[in-house]
Amino acid sequence: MATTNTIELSAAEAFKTRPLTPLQRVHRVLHLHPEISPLIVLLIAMFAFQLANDRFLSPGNISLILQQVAVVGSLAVAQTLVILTGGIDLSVGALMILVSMVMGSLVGLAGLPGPIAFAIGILVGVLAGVLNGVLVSVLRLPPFITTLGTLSIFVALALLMSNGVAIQGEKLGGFLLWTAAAFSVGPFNFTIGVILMLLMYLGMGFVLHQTGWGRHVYAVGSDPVAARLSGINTRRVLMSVYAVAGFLVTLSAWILIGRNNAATTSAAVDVNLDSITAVVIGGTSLFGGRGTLLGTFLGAITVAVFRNGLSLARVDVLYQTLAIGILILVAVALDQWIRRAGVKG
Amino acid sequence: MATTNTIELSAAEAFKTRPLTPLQRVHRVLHLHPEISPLIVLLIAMFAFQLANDRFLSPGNISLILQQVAVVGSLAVAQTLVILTGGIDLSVGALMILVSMVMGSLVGLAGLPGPIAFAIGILVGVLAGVLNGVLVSVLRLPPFITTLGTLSIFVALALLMSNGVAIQGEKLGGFLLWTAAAFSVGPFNFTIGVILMLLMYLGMGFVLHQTGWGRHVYAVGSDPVAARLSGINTRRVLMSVYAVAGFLVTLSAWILIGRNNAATTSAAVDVNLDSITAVVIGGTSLFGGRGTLLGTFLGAITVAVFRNGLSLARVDVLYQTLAIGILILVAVALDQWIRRAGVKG
Amino acid sequence: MTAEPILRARGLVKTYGAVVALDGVDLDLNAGEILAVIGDNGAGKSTLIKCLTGAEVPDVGTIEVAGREVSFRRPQDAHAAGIETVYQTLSLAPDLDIASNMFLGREIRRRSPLGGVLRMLDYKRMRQLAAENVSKLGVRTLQDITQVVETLSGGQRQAVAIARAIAFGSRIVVLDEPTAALGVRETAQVLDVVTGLRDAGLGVILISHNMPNVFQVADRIHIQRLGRRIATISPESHSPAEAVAIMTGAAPAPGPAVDAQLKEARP
Amino acid sequence: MTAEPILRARGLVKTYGAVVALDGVDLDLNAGEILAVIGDNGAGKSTLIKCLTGAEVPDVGTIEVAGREVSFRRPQDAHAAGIETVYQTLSLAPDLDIASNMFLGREIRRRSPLGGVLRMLDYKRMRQLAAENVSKLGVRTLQDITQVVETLSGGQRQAVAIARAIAFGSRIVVLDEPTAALGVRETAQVLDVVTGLRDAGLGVILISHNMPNVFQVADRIHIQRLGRRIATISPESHSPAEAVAIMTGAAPAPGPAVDAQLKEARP
Amino acid sequence: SGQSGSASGDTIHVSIITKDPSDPFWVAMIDGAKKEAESQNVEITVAAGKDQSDSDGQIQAIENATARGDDAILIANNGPAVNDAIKKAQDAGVLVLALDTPFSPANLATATYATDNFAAGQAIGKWAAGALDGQKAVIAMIDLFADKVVSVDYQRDQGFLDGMGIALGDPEKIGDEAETGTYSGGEYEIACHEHSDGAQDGGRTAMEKCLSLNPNINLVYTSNTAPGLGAYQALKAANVDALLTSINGACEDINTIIDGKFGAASQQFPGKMGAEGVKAAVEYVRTGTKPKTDNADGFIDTGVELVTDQPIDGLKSVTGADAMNACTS
Ligand SMILES: Nc1ncnc2c1ncn2[C@@H]1O[C@H](COP(=O)(O)OP(=O)(O)OP(=O)(O)O)[C@@H](O)[C@H]1O
Ligand SMILES: Nc1ncnc2c1ncn2[C@@H]1O[C@H](COP(=O)(O)OP(=O)(O)OP(=O)(O)O)[C@@H](O)[C@H]1O
Ligand SMILES: [Mg+2]
Ligand SMILES: [Mg+2]
Repeated sequence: MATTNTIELSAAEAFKTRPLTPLQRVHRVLHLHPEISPLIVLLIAMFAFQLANDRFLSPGNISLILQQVAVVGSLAVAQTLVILTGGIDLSVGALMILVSMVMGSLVGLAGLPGPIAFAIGILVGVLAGVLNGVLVSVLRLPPFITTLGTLSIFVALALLMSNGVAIQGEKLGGFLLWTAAAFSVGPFNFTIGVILMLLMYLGMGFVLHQTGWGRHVYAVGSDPVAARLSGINTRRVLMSVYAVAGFLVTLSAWILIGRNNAATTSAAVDVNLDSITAVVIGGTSLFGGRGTLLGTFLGAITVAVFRNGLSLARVDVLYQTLAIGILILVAVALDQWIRRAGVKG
Repeated sequence: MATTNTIELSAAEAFKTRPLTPLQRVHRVLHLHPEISPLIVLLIAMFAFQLANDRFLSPGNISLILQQVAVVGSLAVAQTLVILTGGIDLSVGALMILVSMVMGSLVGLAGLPGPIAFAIGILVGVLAGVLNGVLVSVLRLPPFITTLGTLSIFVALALLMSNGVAIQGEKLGGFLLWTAAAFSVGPFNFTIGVILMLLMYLGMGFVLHQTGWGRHVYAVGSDPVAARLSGINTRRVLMSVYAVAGFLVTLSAWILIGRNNAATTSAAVDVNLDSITAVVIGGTSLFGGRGTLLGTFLGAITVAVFRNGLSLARVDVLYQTLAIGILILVAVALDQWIRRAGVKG
Repeated sequence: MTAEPILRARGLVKTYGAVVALDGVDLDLNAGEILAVIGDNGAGKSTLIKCLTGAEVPDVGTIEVAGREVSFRRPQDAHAAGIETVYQTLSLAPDLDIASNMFLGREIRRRSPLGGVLRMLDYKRMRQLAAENVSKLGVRTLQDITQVVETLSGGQRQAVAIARAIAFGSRIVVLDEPTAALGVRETAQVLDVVTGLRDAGLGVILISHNMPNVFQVADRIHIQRLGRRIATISPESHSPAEAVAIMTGAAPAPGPAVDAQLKEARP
Repeated sequence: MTAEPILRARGLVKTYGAVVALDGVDLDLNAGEILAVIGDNGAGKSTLIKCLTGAEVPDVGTIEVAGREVSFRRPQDAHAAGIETVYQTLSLAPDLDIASNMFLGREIRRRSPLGGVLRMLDYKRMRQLAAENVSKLGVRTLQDITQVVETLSGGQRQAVAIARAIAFGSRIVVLDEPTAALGVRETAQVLDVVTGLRDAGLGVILISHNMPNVFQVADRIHIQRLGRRIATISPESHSPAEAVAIMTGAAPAPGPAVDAQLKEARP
Repeated sequence: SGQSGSASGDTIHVSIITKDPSDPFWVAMIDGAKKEAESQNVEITVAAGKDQSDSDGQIQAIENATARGDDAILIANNGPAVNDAIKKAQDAGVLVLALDTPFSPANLATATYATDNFAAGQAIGKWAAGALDGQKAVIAMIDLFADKVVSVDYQRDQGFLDGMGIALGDPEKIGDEAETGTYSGGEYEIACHEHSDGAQDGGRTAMEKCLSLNPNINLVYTSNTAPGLGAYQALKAANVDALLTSINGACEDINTIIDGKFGAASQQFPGKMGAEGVKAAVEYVRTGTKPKTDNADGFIDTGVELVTDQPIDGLKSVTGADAMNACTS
């Protein structure tokens, strides 16, 4: 019997110690550390773009990429939060524009001091978030359609309020434009907006992973029925998530004002889809319950790197659209391959 | 004991025969027939719009609404199919434009006969659907991000192919424009495009409810793991759903050519969101497994009625955007209320 | 013993559309007692305990905890009243690990200002407590408390849910077929723990289809049939075969006699 | 009886990352026999049958059905080979009704051209057959065959899954804890049906934690422990207590002796 | 126009259909029309495509205007897909006037109140060629869209290059010119073609990318004011001194010249287009006279003005201050 047992013992052992192809080895390492998979995509992309144009990795260009990603990157924080609960927020971009117009008008047209206008902007953002939250958690409307509806509402309100007129930087005062203030660290050049975005990641990362509320967000996204039966007030969690998202969007609006040096409705509403793309490339599940802000950050950077790198590689605009479509697919497919339990550990 | 039993027997009976408020009565009736709930929304809207402008219910305007809904309505058939599997297809609008440009170019520029161009168009549509299908079912990418990627690809291809130049009706020949042919039934005025859309609903409705494949589509959307364990080839079902969606989009492209009397890239890419809105207002669950084409049809008509009715009521475009946002929310909330098992049967 | 029952339900009705799941059910649970609930599939056992623990709101009927009428709108209302439940469809978040699931909704914060001000969680302590609670149930294959619930076997998940209920139940613990997925040794261990809870003065409701188990630990047995409580018997007064006969309708229900008789026997 | 076993597995290994769920398991199932598989929670029973029925692909190992090596990539490969399975996590589509679930993947079409050309389904017939199959299991609360599975009680769902496996299994039926959620009467009925299958010459694999049930119906008992087959015994050679002792490691495994002894007893 | 008598008694219903609902250019157009309408007993209903490539939205707007019995439609069309619907509207007796963008064919509309976008581009191109004064031109082209092709986009882009004296390829295609060569004043190099989606942050990002590609850029074309302002931010942040040109719409856009942010801009007058359109519609409904036009296509040029505070010899231009006075008066 002893022999049989030894053979049986070795069955799994033998399997585990079998020789692997180099690809399998790579896969195994990546699979054991799924959080680095977006990093891999990013590094490959950066390497390729550097080959195409050696200015790509210059400190100046890297500083620029960070500034370019600040708006979408900060929106992606709010988006991650919502997606972790199994929802989706199509209204973040529209709300950002609405809030920036509110803050801009209060300073530029009504002459209020910046901090007060900012506070009112926060109020508007949070109230809009609460509106989404009530619709999703109390009336139980699907988040997709809820935020599709509020998207229309926020866009219409922003346009009706501003009548399409932008408020330029000269009228906005120092406070609202503070996010544009730049400073240098060695050869790199940052703005307060970039720092604010990074702080949003750090702060929400802490909250998500170190507090009970963060655990509840994951639990609600993972299985809302189970979360409710476990004694979590799922309604309150959802509501607070949308409210916090509204607050975070307010910060994005601040960054946006700084970047535009203006409060204007003429800002890409496409940032919605960009923020979702960042979250998904970062490995967060659209079904909720699974994902990290670190991943989202890498995802946002990846999209920005693609857009910047393709330009620097002198790819024609129409081909850029094509290339970005393909690269989204490749990035997510690679991520999926890495996560698959294909190579047995 | 007998007495106790009688009392206990009557406990549920008594509850069931308790007096109801009129609202509860309405709710109960609607709840027993959830399929009519989108109809209710629709009827209320139509009544209100007729009050605002008495031309609204004129045969001419009703014919017009049907023609206006034909493109989005037919796209919503494909969208329903995909959403029933728990997916979402953001690329339908872009694919429709790509296919219409392929068909238009083949006839208008290459001089091929209409039916052959149409057949090639179908091939392109189905291949594009298969591409989506492979990405979703074989590579297991999330449908949202997959179709976001292919959306960019299809848009870019359509533009690269045509450079944005439209091919006008004169060059398109009778076959491609046949969907624009109009005929009268009493005071009403239909086009072949409208009939084609109705046939798409009837045909796919039959397939979904009367064939095994239809059952499998619902099963895969309801619980993909369970469907797989039940012996359904979930991969093949998903693949076929996206391929069929690609085929249906080809028909939408045909309707679009007729409606525009041209093949052009300048047609709303937003029809994506419109088609999703129609599906959701029609009561289909974005989580898959639940919904009907009849609901989608009513949903599409509802959106079209809103747009037309608001226009006839002389509501400006920004207020229309606002109103449609609100009405989406109200329609879905009403639907949700009706479906809720709040009033016990 | 004229003490109030710790849990008393009267005339509970719950309907789902045309389906009558509960048709006027009464239930009494005393402190320091194990009340088994048995009945055929679909007899309304799970619905009954859902109504008792806030997971569902009954259409009609009253519930009292220790003599005070309560109206639970959601599970945490019941938690607050000291009632913990293991539902038949387990209430675990599949993407979270065992420790997080154990403490879901009542996480432990750090004692330092980090916990007070920043509300930081004390993962170390939660993991340690979770490991202790799970190990009480003796599921030996469950070693890594940071394993994600999704990767656990059916029985392992069950064990996590039971461990949670036992750890937090201060007055009443309700278990809906807790040992259905458990192995022989694990089942014995759970029954041990359940008797321990009774001895500590808690009220326990145990739903099970396993008659030997029921008759081994129950003090009284509530028999549910077609949405109604058809009888409440005691293991001393009836044999398992008789209980099954009553449950399936093969034998007539003894009527409220047992209840009465129990009450008489007590004072 | 030198007949080939109808199902033979050799050296099955299945790992999930660092977890070794199966560590080189062998299994033999003869036609006309009920093979029980017992073991602690997490011992790898479910993983074993998933590998045997195409739900998972083993990392290493061979499977033969009636002497021919097979390689199941997905459940329908196993269906095609005449193997039907009730998985522990039930494989029912919650949004479909009972009849649709029963016939999922093998719907019956109408006989008329409507079925041949238009591929129309024969709902009437499917409902009727589904009702017949379910009623065999005697779950009386299950009346409406058009009820959506989501609204069924745990045991009712279990019954639907079992009815499906029994209706379609032509060679081998595999049941993973089929009676865990079932009532006493329903359990008896399922065991009846299972013995009926054996008598009809099918091979049956039955996973259960219920020793009385196992010893009542099993011809041989495969004991799984920590991912390995530790022994295969027979109800005649060992008592339930002995089986549990082996299973939990309290007693040494008898080694392949039983297998050998069975084989010797046969020729 | 006639305020008197029964003619002004009935309310005239006019639809204005713009390309998209949000661009300030359309807002200015609508404002101009509404101002005119106030005094004329005209009710204006505003509709729009969802974006600059949404023909279907415009078709529906045309159909709805026809269905509710409007007297006139003023439309900035998104493409020839609307032509069929326009014909049907005309068959139903609705007066159709084109604003900003001529139909193709242009004679579809009874009259067209527009400016030539190609000419608007040309004007700033010519200015830039003169302002560079023989230096090598390193040009950044910041266009509108990467994911759609619209006429304004290529007309302005190509007009600019043509004005510079650069040989065009296909005048309906952006980016098919030689990357280097000679313009009317010397050598040129096109450093980049980027897209802004017409948005301010889009313009900034586009400019930043261009500067990463070539920090020596000394001339920037932007398709309209908002991306121009974004590009200005990027130039300022990078401390690059380049001539910035754009095509403006609303009066307040002239501030970009007065502030010195833009070197030169072609000023269009959307408000005038709207006002003239309403006037013509009123005239037609009340008196039956169609607007008088100089040519067969019914094209009425509402004018482009080159606005700059750095005039070039031989190129007609106005200063920012004068332009602002004229615009707001
Ligand atoms: N959400 C629901 N919608 C409709 N019917 C329901 C719902 N939940 C339960 N039912 C029905 O109520 C009845 C009682 O179900 P319940 O789950 O309480 O039974 P049970 O006694 O726990 O059975 P089991 O022993 O099988 O778990 C069943 O007939 C079931 O079909
Ligand atoms: N998908 C998976 N990923 C990781 N580990 C898994 C997975 N499925 C099973 N396991 C692990 O494999 C081991 C065997 O699990 P299995 O489900 O086969 O046990 P079992 O014998 O059926 O137990 P039970 O009696 O509780 O159902 C367990 O330790 C389990 O945690
Ligand atoms: Mg139950
Ligand atoms: Mg198992």
